[in-house]
Amino acid sequence: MMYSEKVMDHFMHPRNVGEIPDANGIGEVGNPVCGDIMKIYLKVEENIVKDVKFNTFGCGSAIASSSMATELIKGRTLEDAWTLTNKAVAEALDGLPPIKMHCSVLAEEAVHKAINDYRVSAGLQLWDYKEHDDIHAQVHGN
Amino acid sequence: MMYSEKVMDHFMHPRNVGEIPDANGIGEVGNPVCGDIMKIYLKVEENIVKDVKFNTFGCGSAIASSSMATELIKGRTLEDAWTLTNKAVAEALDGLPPIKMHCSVLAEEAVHKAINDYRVSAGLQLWDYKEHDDIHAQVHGN
Amino acid sequence: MSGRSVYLDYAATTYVKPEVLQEMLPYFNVNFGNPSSLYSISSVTQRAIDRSRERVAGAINAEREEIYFTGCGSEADNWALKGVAFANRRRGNHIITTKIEHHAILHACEFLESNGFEVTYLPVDQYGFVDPDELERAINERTILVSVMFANNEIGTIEPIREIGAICRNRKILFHTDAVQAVGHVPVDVKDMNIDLLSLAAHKFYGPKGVGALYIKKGIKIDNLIHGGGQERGKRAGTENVAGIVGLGKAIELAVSEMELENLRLSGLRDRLITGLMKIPHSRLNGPKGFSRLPGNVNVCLRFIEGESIILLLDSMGVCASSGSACTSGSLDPSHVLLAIGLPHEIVHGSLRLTMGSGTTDEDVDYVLEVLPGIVDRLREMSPLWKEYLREEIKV
Amino acid sequence: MSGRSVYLDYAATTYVKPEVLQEMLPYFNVNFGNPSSLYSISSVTQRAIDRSRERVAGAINAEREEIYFTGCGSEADNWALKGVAFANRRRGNHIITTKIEHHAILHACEFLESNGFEVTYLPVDQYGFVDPDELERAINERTILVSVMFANNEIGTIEPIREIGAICRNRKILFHTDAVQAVGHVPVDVKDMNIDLLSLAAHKFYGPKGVGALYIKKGIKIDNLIHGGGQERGKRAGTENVAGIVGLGKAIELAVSEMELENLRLSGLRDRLITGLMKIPHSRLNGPKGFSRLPGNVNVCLRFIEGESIILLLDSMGVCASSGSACTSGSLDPSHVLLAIGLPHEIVHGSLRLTMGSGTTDEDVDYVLEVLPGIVDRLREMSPLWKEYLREEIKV
Ligand SMILES: Cc1ncc(COP(=O)(O)O)c(C=O)c1O
Ligand SMILES: Cc1ncc(COP(=O)(O)O)c(C=O)c1O
Repeated sequence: MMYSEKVMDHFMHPRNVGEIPDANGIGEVGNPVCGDIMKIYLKVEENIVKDVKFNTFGCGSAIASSSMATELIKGRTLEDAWTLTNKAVAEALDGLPPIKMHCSVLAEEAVHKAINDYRVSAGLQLWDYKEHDDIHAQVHGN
Repeated sequence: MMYSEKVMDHFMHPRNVGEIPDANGIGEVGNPVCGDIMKIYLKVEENIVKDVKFNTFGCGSAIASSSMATELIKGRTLEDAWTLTNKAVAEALDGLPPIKMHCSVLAEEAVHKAINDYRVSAGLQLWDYKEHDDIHAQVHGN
Repeated sequence: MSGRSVYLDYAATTYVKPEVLQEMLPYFNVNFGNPSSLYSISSVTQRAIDRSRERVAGAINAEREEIYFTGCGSEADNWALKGVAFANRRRGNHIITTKIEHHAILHACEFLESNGFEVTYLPVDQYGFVDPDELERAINERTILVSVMFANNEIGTIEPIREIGAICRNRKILFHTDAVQAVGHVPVDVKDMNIDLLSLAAHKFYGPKGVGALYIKKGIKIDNLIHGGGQERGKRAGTENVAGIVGLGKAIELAVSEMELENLRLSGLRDRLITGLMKIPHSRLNGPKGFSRLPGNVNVCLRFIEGESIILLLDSMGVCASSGSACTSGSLDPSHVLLAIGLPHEIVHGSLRLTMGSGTTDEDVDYVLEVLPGIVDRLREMSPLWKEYLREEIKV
Repeated sequence: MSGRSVYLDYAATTYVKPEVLQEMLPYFNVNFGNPSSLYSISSVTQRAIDRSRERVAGAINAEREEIYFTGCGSEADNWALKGVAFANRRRGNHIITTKIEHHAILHACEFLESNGFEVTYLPVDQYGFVDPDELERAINERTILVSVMFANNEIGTIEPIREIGAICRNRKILFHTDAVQAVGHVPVDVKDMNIDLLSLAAHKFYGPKGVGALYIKKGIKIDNLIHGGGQERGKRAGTENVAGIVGLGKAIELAVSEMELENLRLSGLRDRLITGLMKIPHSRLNGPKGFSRLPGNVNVCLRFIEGESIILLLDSMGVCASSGSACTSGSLDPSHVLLAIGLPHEIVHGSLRLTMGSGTTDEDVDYVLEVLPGIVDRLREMSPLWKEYLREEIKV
């Protein structure tokens, strides 16, 4: 397996690692059995992602995907951040090996979960998102 | 496949090649379909193999076996010559590859046939010999 | 033993060309990392394998992902036949091949026959050609696979592969060709020729022994022959023979780039050798003349004498030749190929194959033509059949 | 990337030792004759193969005629299992193996299961040992074959092969062992251990990739896996990989001659490395300690972090390591071996295999012990599981 230089850069020097003590949106996806957990912390102010941090247990591409996803939504409006797709994450990383595409899916899902977590706590309506069950099943054999 | 030096010597420099115009015993075995024919010519005088020659169509070990068989019976009494076995031929050649053992059998049979051919023409009784059907079948698949 | 050494058995195997060995060497002890490993030094071996895959794909007009490396040509043949047969047995159990295939195909077919498959062995004409019409007539509703060799290893006949491919495509039947003798020697184009699976082996075109490849067109259902780790995208397990694969890639690229000129040169030598050999009384050429014959292949029968003794005497004069395919030369069975083109056993036994290649020169041809007649005479002098012929007991 | 380069993945593959390559070289372009040919230059290659067969036989106390060369360890494994199963299916259809075999065995067994065979996968204890009594209880009247690996490639457990062999001999059941990780590293004696079939691969003991061997005790019924020409006494077709076979022979001889001293040296390094690694908090050793562990094998789990990221960071420091077997490192499945010894998934994901060999030094061990704790800390700092643990949300 070979990672792109971008993946390696975000793995070796991950951006936005950490927790936000006063986060107002948190999204956690994955589980230790599958070998990947991503936890995304948002600090949303005036509909803008003011700050974002992550903690990830997982392989190189899981860490790089988390790092890239946080970069892609930082400073954006919630509406903008919501449009983040796993494809966008993978493309921004100059591609992921097919067997690792699920890492970008986890990143998308973690971001979506964190945004909805914020919306709940802010008394806003949840946004709908489609889970990528297909990729999960394919990769983890369910 | 590897031949012994003895085999190669008798193949490269076969002894007693040719025909005997006034042979009084001739034995031919094998057939062109199987790829080996041996024809042995005897000149028997006073119960002694005075002269012996052969013609052979066949592989290296067929030619070497013919050559060695003629050497082994030349100058011997008929009774002695009759005791020639394929084993003796093969051993005198320092061995033959298993797949080529049938060549020594052909040589034994050709000698026996030639001796009996002489005995018939001399009005003597035929000697019994057991044909090596097993080896023939094994090698030529019948 | 004379001082000369004339190797005329290129169809049995070739030496490894220096450029090829040169490219292989670093993969033994410098870039030795297991290509499946995660660390960066392994990416060198991964890339080397990818590059080789590209070179092979380029040589036969396939896609890179359609090339799978194997341990030899025979493995590729066995995999193609058994893999396709077992994976498609719900669709049917009938396979069509020919009587003149290499034993890797024929014995794999026998194995399949003993496991519930039916195999039709097509006859060939006097030159070794398969008749595409006859092949089409042999197809029935249970036919799942046709396997016809690209070029015959004994008599050099190049089969009408494009026509056969078109028939198979039309009838929606998978088409495999054993191109072990063809690749690197004559143009092969899997797309143009409608080939679904193709076997090749490096040691027939100046690559190393112990490495081959199977081309499998995308989307074809095939079982594994060697199960295990995820190498070759899960289709062929076993730590990759990296140096061998690199050698295969370099050799195939080299062979294709030199093919046009080399073919011209070799077919000139071949035709001169044939003309010379035909001057030996009671000799006959086996296989076709001209463009339908492999450029380096000569195969003749020399009546009244036997092939092995010819080869041993040629060897004593420094000439390496063969009496059929190398892998059966230890056996006593007469060539199934020569029998299939209609020759009687006694003539088949007197066959001689001389195959030329990169190192063959005009002088080599002259030398063979100089020494062979004497060898033939010498053996005929010993042959009871020749004596019968002279006494007119045998007609020819 | 640091300037240092520390290769600790000898169980994945080794480099080819200079003496070995030296002996191989002439067989690429000088002694390149097809061993099956009749002419005299081929006797050089025939003899080279015979010599190699003797060396292999000598290394495992077999007879020369019991050694058959293959294209890799996986081929040997597949051949042993499928060949014995198909050839003996009239006697029964039950096979016993273990849960911790290499995928070459496990996937071959799955193929056999889909073809009418029944397979019992024996569990192992917390150290990876098979229980001979449990094996004996698994035998039934349809059992035809037992296959238990000699030494595990991930956790280094050396199985009680002699006991298992004795049971199989007693019960008249064929016994195969995948000794790919054992041969050349620990003493193997097929007679003393009652082994009927044994697989090995050259690239695990400083020989080339792409060549292995199967030992088949005389008289055992086995079908061919690769049908075709008469090579390997008709049991394995394909033009012989002469250079590879020569390399295997030289390498095995060398490995056996150096084994005793090298084992002492390596187990010393191993135990020091293990002791050092156990100082990292929440680390655990997988597999046994002492004589029942391969001398060069270390395998640990580092909790709260994931194996691939450990390997990538080690790589960035010049250390080549693995997270399990090389051939599955491209896959996402957690190690079936670590699951079989009873570890939960989340711990299995944090496994690290360091395997040492000929080039490994004391300094290499020091270096790993110096850099690894920092890597573990760095990844734990990022890990939500570690944070939960610190907040005492996870118990250990
Ligand atoms: C125990 C075991 N069996 C079989 C194999 C397969 O060997 P190869 O990759 O040479 O086919 C390996 C190594 O990868 C192994 O460690
Ligand atoms: C036509 C053909 N098919 C298959 C093979 C088998 O190739 P290998 O000996 O490399 O397995 C050969 C050569 O021996 C061949 O000439």
